[in-house]
Amino acid sequence: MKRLFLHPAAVLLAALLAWQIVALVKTTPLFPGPLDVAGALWDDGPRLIREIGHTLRRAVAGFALAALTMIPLGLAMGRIRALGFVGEPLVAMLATLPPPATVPVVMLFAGTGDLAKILVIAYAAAIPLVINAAEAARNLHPMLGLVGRSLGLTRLETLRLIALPSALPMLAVAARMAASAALLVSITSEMLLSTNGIGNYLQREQENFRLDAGLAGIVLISVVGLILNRLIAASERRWLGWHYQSRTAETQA
Amino acid sequence: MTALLEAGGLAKVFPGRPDPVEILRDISFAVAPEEFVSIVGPSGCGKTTLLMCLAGLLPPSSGWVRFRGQPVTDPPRGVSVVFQDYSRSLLPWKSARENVTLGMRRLGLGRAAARDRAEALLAEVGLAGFEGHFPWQLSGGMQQRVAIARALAAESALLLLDEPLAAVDAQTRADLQDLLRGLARKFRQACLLVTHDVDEAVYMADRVLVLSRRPTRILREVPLALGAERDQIDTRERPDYLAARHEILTLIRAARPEGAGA
Amino acid sequence: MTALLRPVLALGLLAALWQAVVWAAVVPERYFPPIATVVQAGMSMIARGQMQQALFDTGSRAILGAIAVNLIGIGLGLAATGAPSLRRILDTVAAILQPVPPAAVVPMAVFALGLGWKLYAFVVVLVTIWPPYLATVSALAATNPVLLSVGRMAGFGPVAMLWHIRLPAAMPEILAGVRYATTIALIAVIVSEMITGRDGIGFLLFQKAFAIRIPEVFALMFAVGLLGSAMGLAVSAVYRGFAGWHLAQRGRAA
Amino acid sequence: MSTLKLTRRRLGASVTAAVLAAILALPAQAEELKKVRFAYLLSDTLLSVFRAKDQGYFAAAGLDVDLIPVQGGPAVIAALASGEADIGYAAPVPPLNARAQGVPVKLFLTLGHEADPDRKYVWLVASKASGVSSLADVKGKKIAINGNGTGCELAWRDHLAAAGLSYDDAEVVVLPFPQQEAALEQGTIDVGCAIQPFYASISANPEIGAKVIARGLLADEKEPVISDSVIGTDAWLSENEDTAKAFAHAVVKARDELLANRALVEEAAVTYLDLTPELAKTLDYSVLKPEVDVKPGEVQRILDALVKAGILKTPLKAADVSIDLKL
Repeated sequence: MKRLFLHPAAVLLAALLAWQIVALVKTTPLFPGPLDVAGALWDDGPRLIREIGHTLRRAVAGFALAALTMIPLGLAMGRIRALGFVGEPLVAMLATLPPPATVPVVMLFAGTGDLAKILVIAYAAAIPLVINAAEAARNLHPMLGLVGRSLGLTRLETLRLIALPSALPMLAVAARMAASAALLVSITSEMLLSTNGIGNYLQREQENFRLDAGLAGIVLISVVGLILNRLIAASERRWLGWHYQSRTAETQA
Repeated sequence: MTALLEAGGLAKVFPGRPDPVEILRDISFAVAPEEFVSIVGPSGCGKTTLLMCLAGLLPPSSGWVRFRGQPVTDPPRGVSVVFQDYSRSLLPWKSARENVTLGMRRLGLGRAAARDRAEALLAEVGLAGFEGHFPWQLSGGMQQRVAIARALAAESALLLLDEPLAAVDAQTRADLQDLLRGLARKFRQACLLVTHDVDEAVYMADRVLVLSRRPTRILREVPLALGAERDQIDTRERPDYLAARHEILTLIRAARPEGAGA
Repeated sequence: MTALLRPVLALGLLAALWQAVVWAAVVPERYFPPIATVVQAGMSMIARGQMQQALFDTGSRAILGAIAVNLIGIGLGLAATGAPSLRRILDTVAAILQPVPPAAVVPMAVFALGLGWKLYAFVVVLVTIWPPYLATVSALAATNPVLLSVGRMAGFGPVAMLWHIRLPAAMPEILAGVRYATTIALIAVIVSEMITGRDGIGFLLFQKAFAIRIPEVFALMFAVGLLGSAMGLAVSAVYRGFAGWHLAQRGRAA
Repeated sequence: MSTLKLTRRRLGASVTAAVLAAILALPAQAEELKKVRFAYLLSDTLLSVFRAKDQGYFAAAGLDVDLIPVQGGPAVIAALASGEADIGYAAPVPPLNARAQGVPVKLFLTLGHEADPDRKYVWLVASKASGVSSLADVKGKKIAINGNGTGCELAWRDHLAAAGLSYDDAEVVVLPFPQQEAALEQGTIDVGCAIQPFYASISANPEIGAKVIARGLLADEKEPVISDSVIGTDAWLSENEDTAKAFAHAVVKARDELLANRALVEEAAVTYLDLTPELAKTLDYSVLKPEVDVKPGEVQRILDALVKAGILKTPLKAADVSIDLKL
């Protein structure tokens, strides 16, 4: 009984019910209830799907750009002392700059089109990737480095064959953070300068005081984020099975 | 003489995919007070699992374990374990002294008394002067000495030793073997030593249990009468030592998974 | 000493990179001014007392917010570890809220919460609470099983186990979450100030942009970087206090 | 011993009295000045409000005006709707839009009117490089607005419609005012929507070679059109009409002083808006109409334009969305 009562779905349902009741009492368009939101979701459905397509396309592009450049850079920072010495505080400093604040600067170089947004997204995704890649490379067990040397691997081969795979679990964590950052910033950048995308939709509906539609957009973002998260978790299980299995094996031993 | 530790019909099956994995099957034996028993078996035969069941750290699938006549469900007072993976069994955020004090929690000593006792024990295992060091500042052999001191700290009647010397060099290993035996005798403790090293099993023990391969059973019990005092050179040359060693090695070779040479 | 040297070095490098971009003349200097002009703008803001005041306002909000939210996040993580049903609920809430950008929620939050400290607190909590919470939950769940066995042999109950074994072992990972959260707490405060602030760096960024004082906007951005670095150093000090063993252990291993 | 006790008791009594006096004094002071929370977005037309506060004109009128800066017109409405502010300042479009969506706010003052030919607050400016020289050339070009549901959107829609084009013929980019100049210079956008002080800055930029293709909120401004608005919630306005009037009088007083003395305007722009003295020189601080109360006819013109532009879906009546204070 208690179990059922505390089930997340039950809690969620209760929250929705409470929300609907408050909305019914308040009777102002500034406090739409779940039914209003569902209505807006239904009305704007096709448009929302189209808009989120733009958002995802740019998020994926920005994420890919960041992953391709920042993982090697981070690993190098972790392995090459001098590079880490200067690189790390630089990254730490850049990390405190909110991605939205970089928009005006990026705009100067890349305009207001897709490229600008993708660059801002890549910047946001880059931070966790480069930090974790450096950390993972530094935490590489000294034994593994020695193994590489004893096998006569070059520095690059050690990086590729030993450092990269052993850094994977930590990179997976970073990828998860970077992916949600990419989605987040993709939407934010659309709110700041865009002609399409779910962020633009949100901005427009909120500025026109259609709060139910705004919330519908947020619900959609939530769902997409959730699906993305599950997809990443599933691929982690698929590709990093060895890591989790060795963990469970330890627990059983 | 009443047994200190008794196991009856002990079995352990892990739920696995696709099929459950049967590790232990019907293991029964007893350890008397102050007795030193070694357990050897082919690699991967579930020695560690057996020890965890005996220590109350892992519930058996069936069968029972009794310590001083009481059923073991949780780690009982009076039993200490020296874990195989010493580098990970020490708390890295605590000094050697604090790690040893951890073993005394059940004794209810005051802070100062616990501290004194921990330092005495560390001196006993040859670590005087290293009390304030952190585990990662010590060599492998020294870390294992800290772990041994921690197990001794509980003043237990029974010490469960899980391949405690597997990862130290030969000289350290010989030293620690003598140290362990000496301390066990000094503190009148019973010991159950799990090892894959037949020489070590015979050299240390009053009795050796030889395990089969998985699902593990006890193949044979080999009693020894090598005397209370052991010597790394003399004991290892005694005919009864060599005979026991030969018998056990033969059994284990036959029990190897490949069955090579059988 | 090196702890201070490194950010300074990084700042120098950043300035050099900046100046290189200026010299490359990709963008008119008017919009991307030389580093000397930015420094000058920053100095003049210091002379007018604007910079210090803004740094103090934003910094105190961010630090206070970061401390509060990290404590709440770790507390929730501990509670969720103790009560699996709470954890399921919190994880669901986290999964729902995490993908939503604060910028999307803030306009609506203003309707519900107004413009005062409640809005600030809401934005900071919304974006900052999950890293320490998730780090705490995952780190506590992943304690090395050997250490757990050691604790059980020492006769630890659940509370003692948490206090003596699981929490210390989890500290490095928790503090990594804290570090991340502290950075984004600063970002959250600045974003809130940009939307509805009457003081602080966020407001000043907005005001300076309106007054077309571009070098001062960039000087403020550099100031944000410095403030963030300072907060990072503070977290590092906390890290050394609570998980210094981990750093030392790693230092030896590396 | 007893003297000590006595002293202590006396001390306690006097402290209690002091605390009580302080507590009693607090509401007394609050009663003296009526608290008015004013949410605004930065604009040069607000110099009068800043000055009225600084010079103590509000206090003299019995008001304690709290100035709350907010980013964007919709945020001003949000501040009012949430009860966080009593009155607010924005372009007329956001409050009217909000009213249409059921948010109970009304216009009750305006600080600026536009009219043909010269008095304008909004400019649509093309860069030379874009090749755009008239509204007709905008088709397929990138045009900027500072936000949805703003004066800029109305201006674009109305001017394009007057030129026989539709809003969708151009590619609309949302870009805050401060970013538009660089975007024009670099060719990121073809035509911007500017207000002061950005318009002055853009006009003075030789790299852009600015070409004004349209001016004013509406294409037809033979009759004066309100270009901004001071708004309040229905609830606040129904109970505080006198306060609203007192506020208006204080603002007018400050504004008259500014209008009479150019040096004062530039000084205020530097002080309150943080403009550089050079930029402050470019400021045009003149008014078309000395009155600040809103007339139904003026509001109706905007309302009709909003419906025509498609921003408002249903027609609204001026009487429902504004109050004429008849100052």
